[in-house]
Amino acid sequence: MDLHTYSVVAMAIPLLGAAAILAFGRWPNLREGATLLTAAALLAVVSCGIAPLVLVDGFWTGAWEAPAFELIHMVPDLALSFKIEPLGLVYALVASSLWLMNSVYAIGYMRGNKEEHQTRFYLCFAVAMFSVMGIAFASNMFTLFVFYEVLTLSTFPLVSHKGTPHAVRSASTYLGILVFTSVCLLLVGVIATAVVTGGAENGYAGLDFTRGGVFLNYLNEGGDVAKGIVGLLFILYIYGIGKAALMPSHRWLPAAMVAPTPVSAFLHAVAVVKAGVFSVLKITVYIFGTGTLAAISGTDWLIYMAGFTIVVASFIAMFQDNLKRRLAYSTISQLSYIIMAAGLATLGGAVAPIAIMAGGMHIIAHAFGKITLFFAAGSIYTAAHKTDVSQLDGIGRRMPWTMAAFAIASLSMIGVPPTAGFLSKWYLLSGALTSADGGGTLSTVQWYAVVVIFLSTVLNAGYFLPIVHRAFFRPLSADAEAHPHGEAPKPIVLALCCTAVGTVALFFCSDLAVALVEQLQAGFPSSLVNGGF
Amino acid sequence: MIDSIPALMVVLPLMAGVITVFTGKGDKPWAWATAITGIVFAMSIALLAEVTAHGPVTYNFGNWPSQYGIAYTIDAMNGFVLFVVSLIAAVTTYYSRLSVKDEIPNDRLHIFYALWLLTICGLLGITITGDTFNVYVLLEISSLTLYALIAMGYRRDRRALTASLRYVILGSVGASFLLLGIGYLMMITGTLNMVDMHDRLQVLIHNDEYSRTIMVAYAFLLVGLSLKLALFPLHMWLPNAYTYAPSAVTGLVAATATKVAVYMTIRFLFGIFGRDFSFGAVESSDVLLTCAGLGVLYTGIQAARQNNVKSVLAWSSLGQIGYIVIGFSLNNENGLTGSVVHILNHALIKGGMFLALGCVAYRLGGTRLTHLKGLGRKMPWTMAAFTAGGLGLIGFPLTGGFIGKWYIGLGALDAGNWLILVVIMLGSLLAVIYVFRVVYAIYFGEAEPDSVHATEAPASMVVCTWILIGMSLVCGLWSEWSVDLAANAAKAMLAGFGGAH
Amino acid sequence: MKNMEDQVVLRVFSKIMIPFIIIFGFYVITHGELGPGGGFQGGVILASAFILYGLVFGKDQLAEAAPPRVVEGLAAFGVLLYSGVGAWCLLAGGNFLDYSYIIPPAEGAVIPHLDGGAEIWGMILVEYGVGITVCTVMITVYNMITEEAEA
Amino acid sequence: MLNLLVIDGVLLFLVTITALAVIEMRNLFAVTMLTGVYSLLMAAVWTNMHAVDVAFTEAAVGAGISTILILGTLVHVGVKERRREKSLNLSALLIVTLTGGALIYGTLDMPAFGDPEAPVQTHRFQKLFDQNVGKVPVTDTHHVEAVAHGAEQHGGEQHGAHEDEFHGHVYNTVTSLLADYRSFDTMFETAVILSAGLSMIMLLRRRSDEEIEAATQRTERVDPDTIKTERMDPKTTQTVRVDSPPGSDSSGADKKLAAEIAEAVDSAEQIQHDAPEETDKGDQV
Repeated sequence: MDLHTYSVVAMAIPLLGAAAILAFGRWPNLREGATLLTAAALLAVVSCGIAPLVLVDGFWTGAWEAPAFELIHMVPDLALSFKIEPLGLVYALVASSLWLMNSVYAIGYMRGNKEEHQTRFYLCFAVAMFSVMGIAFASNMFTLFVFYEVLTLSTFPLVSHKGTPHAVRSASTYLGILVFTSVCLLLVGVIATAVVTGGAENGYAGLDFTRGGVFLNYLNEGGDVAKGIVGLLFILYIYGIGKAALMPSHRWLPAAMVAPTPVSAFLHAVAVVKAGVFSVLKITVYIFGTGTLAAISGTDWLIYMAGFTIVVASFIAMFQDNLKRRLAYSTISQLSYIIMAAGLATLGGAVAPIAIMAGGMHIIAHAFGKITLFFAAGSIYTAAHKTDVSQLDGIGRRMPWTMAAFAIASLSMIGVPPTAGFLSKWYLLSGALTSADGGGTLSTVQWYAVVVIFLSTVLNAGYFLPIVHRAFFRPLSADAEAHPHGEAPKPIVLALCCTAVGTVALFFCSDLAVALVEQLQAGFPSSLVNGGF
Repeated sequence: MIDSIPALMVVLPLMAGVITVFTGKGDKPWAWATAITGIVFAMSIALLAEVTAHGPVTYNFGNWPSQYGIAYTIDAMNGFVLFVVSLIAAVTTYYSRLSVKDEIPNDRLHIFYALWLLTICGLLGITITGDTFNVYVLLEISSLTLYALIAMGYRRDRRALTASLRYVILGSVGASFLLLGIGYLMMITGTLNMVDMHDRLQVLIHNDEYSRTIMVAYAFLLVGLSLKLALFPLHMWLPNAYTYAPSAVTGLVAATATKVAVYMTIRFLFGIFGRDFSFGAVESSDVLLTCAGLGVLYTGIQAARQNNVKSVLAWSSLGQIGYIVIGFSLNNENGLTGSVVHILNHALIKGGMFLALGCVAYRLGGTRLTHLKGLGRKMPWTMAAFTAGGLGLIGFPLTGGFIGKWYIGLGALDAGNWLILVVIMLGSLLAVIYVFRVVYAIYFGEAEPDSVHATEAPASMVVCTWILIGMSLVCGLWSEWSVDLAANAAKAMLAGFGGAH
Repeated sequence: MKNMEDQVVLRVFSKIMIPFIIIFGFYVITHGELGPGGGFQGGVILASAFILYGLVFGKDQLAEAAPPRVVEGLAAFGVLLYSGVGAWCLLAGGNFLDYSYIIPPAEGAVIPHLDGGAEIWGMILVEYGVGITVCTVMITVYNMITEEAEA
Repeated sequence: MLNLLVIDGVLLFLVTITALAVIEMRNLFAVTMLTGVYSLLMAAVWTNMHAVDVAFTEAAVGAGISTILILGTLVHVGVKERRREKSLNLSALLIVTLTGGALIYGTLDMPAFGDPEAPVQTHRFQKLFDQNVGKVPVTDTHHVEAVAHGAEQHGGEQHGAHEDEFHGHVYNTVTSLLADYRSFDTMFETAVILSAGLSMIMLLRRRSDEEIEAATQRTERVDPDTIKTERMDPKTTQTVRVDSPPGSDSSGADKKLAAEIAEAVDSAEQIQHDAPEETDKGDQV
């Protein structure tokens, strides 16, 4: 099968799954079977079908140059079309493998907690996965925008699942911030991009993701854009992608904590926030092009803002007693690593490929770590009905598997070897320590990044290790003694163990991940900086 | 007979409307009206095809040369609007059988359908004609009949009388302003024919003759048309008129009446005065953009505050009119294309949504937010149509509503007006709020005790609703054809009088 | 209004006047193309005769002289007559309302009846259409207004 | 000429006085009579301007039939106009003055009354008055090129030279304009009259017995909520008054036959109830 046609197959699978879930709504076992089967099929297609095709040597001169799969062409610049490239595949791989885990976990969690509206729940999951595949394989900005919005809408019922006034209010905050940023900033940016880069009608790339960046190609072809406009558009994009949770548009993430834990895991690890940072990377690379951004040299603010978010969110996390809220702020902080990577990439030169690799790696590493942490939090809630850090004294003895996985994931978050988190931090650090012009000098902003990375490592340790300490080294509280409980249901434990193992395994067998990000690096055009301005 | 289509487009509904008075009781008036609107729709397609293929078509009544008698001139612009109007007319007429029987006293159904066909005749006539005074006469027909149709009210709701009366007063003011404007123009150009008037006006403007008279005529026409198309702040007549009218009437009016007024405005600004005058000599662009921009925001907020869903949609119509006005006020090709294509898409979306509400009213006897609670399970098809339409109102990508906004947005940036682009987006955001409020009630609300036993609306009503909504989705996905038609129309209008030169 | 029927002078005078008003109405309609007037004015004058009758002799008498259903039917018929003339011209091969075709043209003529004779016929017919509609609508409006008062 | 001007001046003065009196009077019967007087004066003005047909219409319709119809309405409405709370609405006055001012401003550039050089006289209409317009040969009519071509060569002239010249002649130019050149418009004017009549029938006719029966059956499905008086936001919809005191149309009463009939009557009263206020607002626009 043709490479780009695979993208449609990858999207069709969750959609068919959704139909099956709807059809089997009355028979829970069949329904859950459909979910698992769909997730497994999706993973199989993405990892066995698509990945090998992307990893071939001549990808950038062969498959990438082939025309995208155009599903629907509406008008010039507006088309639903799909194209598979390494960055998208990173995201698709992470999402599809974690969806399988998450489905296993969700079955245990939803049955364990006897939640209502389960058909709607699984249905929305499948639809959200459909949009995730759309985001991953979108070949132009419009397609990405469409599926970005579909993801927002399809996750709303998941966030407001409990249906209580509080849940609905929080879900409205979630929806409100995401829709506001995407419509008022992102869409404006998209329209403006189509206008200032000439548009498809005039033979330019328009909104199509282009190797080297739409703007760079437009400038190279003799186009003319004011530097200020490019800078403004970059701001519109970065803040328009509210899912990246860069401060101050991060408020939706803590608000979404009312959702059931599988949903939180989905938001934080599998799909939603990853869609945000993935989009940031993608527009940096394929819309603006790191060369363009380096040339306008007005993007240092992004690194400063990302660093600020990392540190401040970590501080806030430290003082959260609610476990899920602590994890939420941790996510905000960790996401900004990826945004910082994108920011470093805008410095151009030799930094850019390494920084983008770091960003890609951190998407993977954070996903596996964070999903484990949320699984553990949900496991504790299901087995012990505890939500606060202060209640966790000695719980490690009753739930050894859960808390062991939690500990491993925490180490990954901090960046301690042998976990995946170490790898991504290593790349990031080396990106920050690479000189952009090859002369060996580092700019101020790079030193700032280095300091932030070290400081945040300390802070990460500061808010994760006490939990592990509590769980294993403190005696059970009197209250807990009175309410005996054991491990969580088996599907939950199975899922969280798998992801914890995955976190470690990624460190030792990182071939696939490294190969992917190296393929991405190979895709950078040789001439990065072009004086088009 | 093919050559006579321009005349038959208008004459057929007129004669058929008059004959309806004699058709008697029961379903006969409805069947008759449905047949006629179906034929008219078929003719509009033939006409549009002819105009697209071979350029503008003229028809001279009484065989007098167009400068002396009355001529119809159909070009890419009004061919397109004719298509929209007759499409909506055909679908709503077919839809109306049960709904009208339910809401209108059954001893006067024949009168109702006579007025209904006369309304359609008026709307088509305004669109097709190439004669300025003919515009006024047909405007009278469509308005007068609409006043009566609206005043019948949903099950003779007495608030409809007040609403209709306000419409009568403001509509008459608008019409008389139009008449004054046309009169002044006639006085100095000596002609009523649009093409001729355009030619003469260009000469007069160029020579700076009668400039004060032209200016006053322009002002009166613009204000009159703004009243008719319900541009903020001259919109007061619209919300209640739409809310309390019978369901089918709301569907017809909301989708066509203001659209036709928009067409007239475009025709007068671009076709008769010419863009050099309308947006050069008098800088109406700023005024229109300000009114429309404020209108988009204000009406969005109002829509979010209404408890009757019909009212929500009525206020939202005002906002959508705002987008259309923004589009052509930008005075460039993208903006105008966006306006024209949004005429079609909004007509489809809003028509479909009002028809969906008609289904609700038929089953539940009301369209307040409380009626719609939990209807997602009881009336899945109707509510799915409503939701799809709602996404269109928001301008969600892949729906028809997005295409228009996209082009208007491109137009705004072509004109270098970032502010108006932000206003459009804020308007969409308000649309998210008011649509979401309703959709949330539909799918997540608990059904009221009264509506527990509600079932899906009759098939004929649901099918009609879905024809419109489905077409809006098709126009969102495979939009090239509609955008091409709109772009042709826009090019013709920008070139002065619809390509007659 | 009731006591108006008791006014003998009024009744007698109206009875004399009404035929004259009606004749004058027809005169105005018919002679529109010669002097001032036409369907609108003539129709109104005709209607005023009926309304005067209604005012003086009461609503029931009027309903007997001019049954409301017939009046309403005639109102529609007037417009139908007008547009029918147009449609007739269309069917005869000309454009809508091209009176030259109102009398079918001779074989082979490019433009028939250039002497204007057919034109006059067309005008008279449409003027009668206008007159009928205006007259009957006025009566209907009067009927509707008084109907409510007695309900 | 001077005599005409004097007569015009006197008539204008009288017309103004009558109009002001119509506005100021509170007795609607007197107002009706005054509108009749107004129409009569206007008919005189038209006559003075040689627009005999218009004068005729004004006399027949304005002074004649509409006076009777307004009187008929007065039977329902009563002859007393309610006192307004605010005697002078400044914004309305401002808008009306501006509108009037604009209209007068527009006339400053207009050709003088009866100016033989005015475009109306010179452009196309001379041929119309002479009734010397050739018809378009049928075969040419359907494509705009033919007509546009004609427009460039000043209309019908090339047709005038055509051997198929049209010789129709009607003595009254106004009638030939209305019933021939622009008879298509006149057809619609007639249709306007008809729609007015049909509207009256639809809105005001009493319901037949079977209809009342059907309506009673139907009301059983009516949700009380729809009939509840809905108060609109006062800021945005200032002119909406609550149509009836709360509770007067409760759901229970609505189901009764009598209420159904009363509703029809009420609807007529409703117009009368709201009319003066609504007209006020209309003036403001």
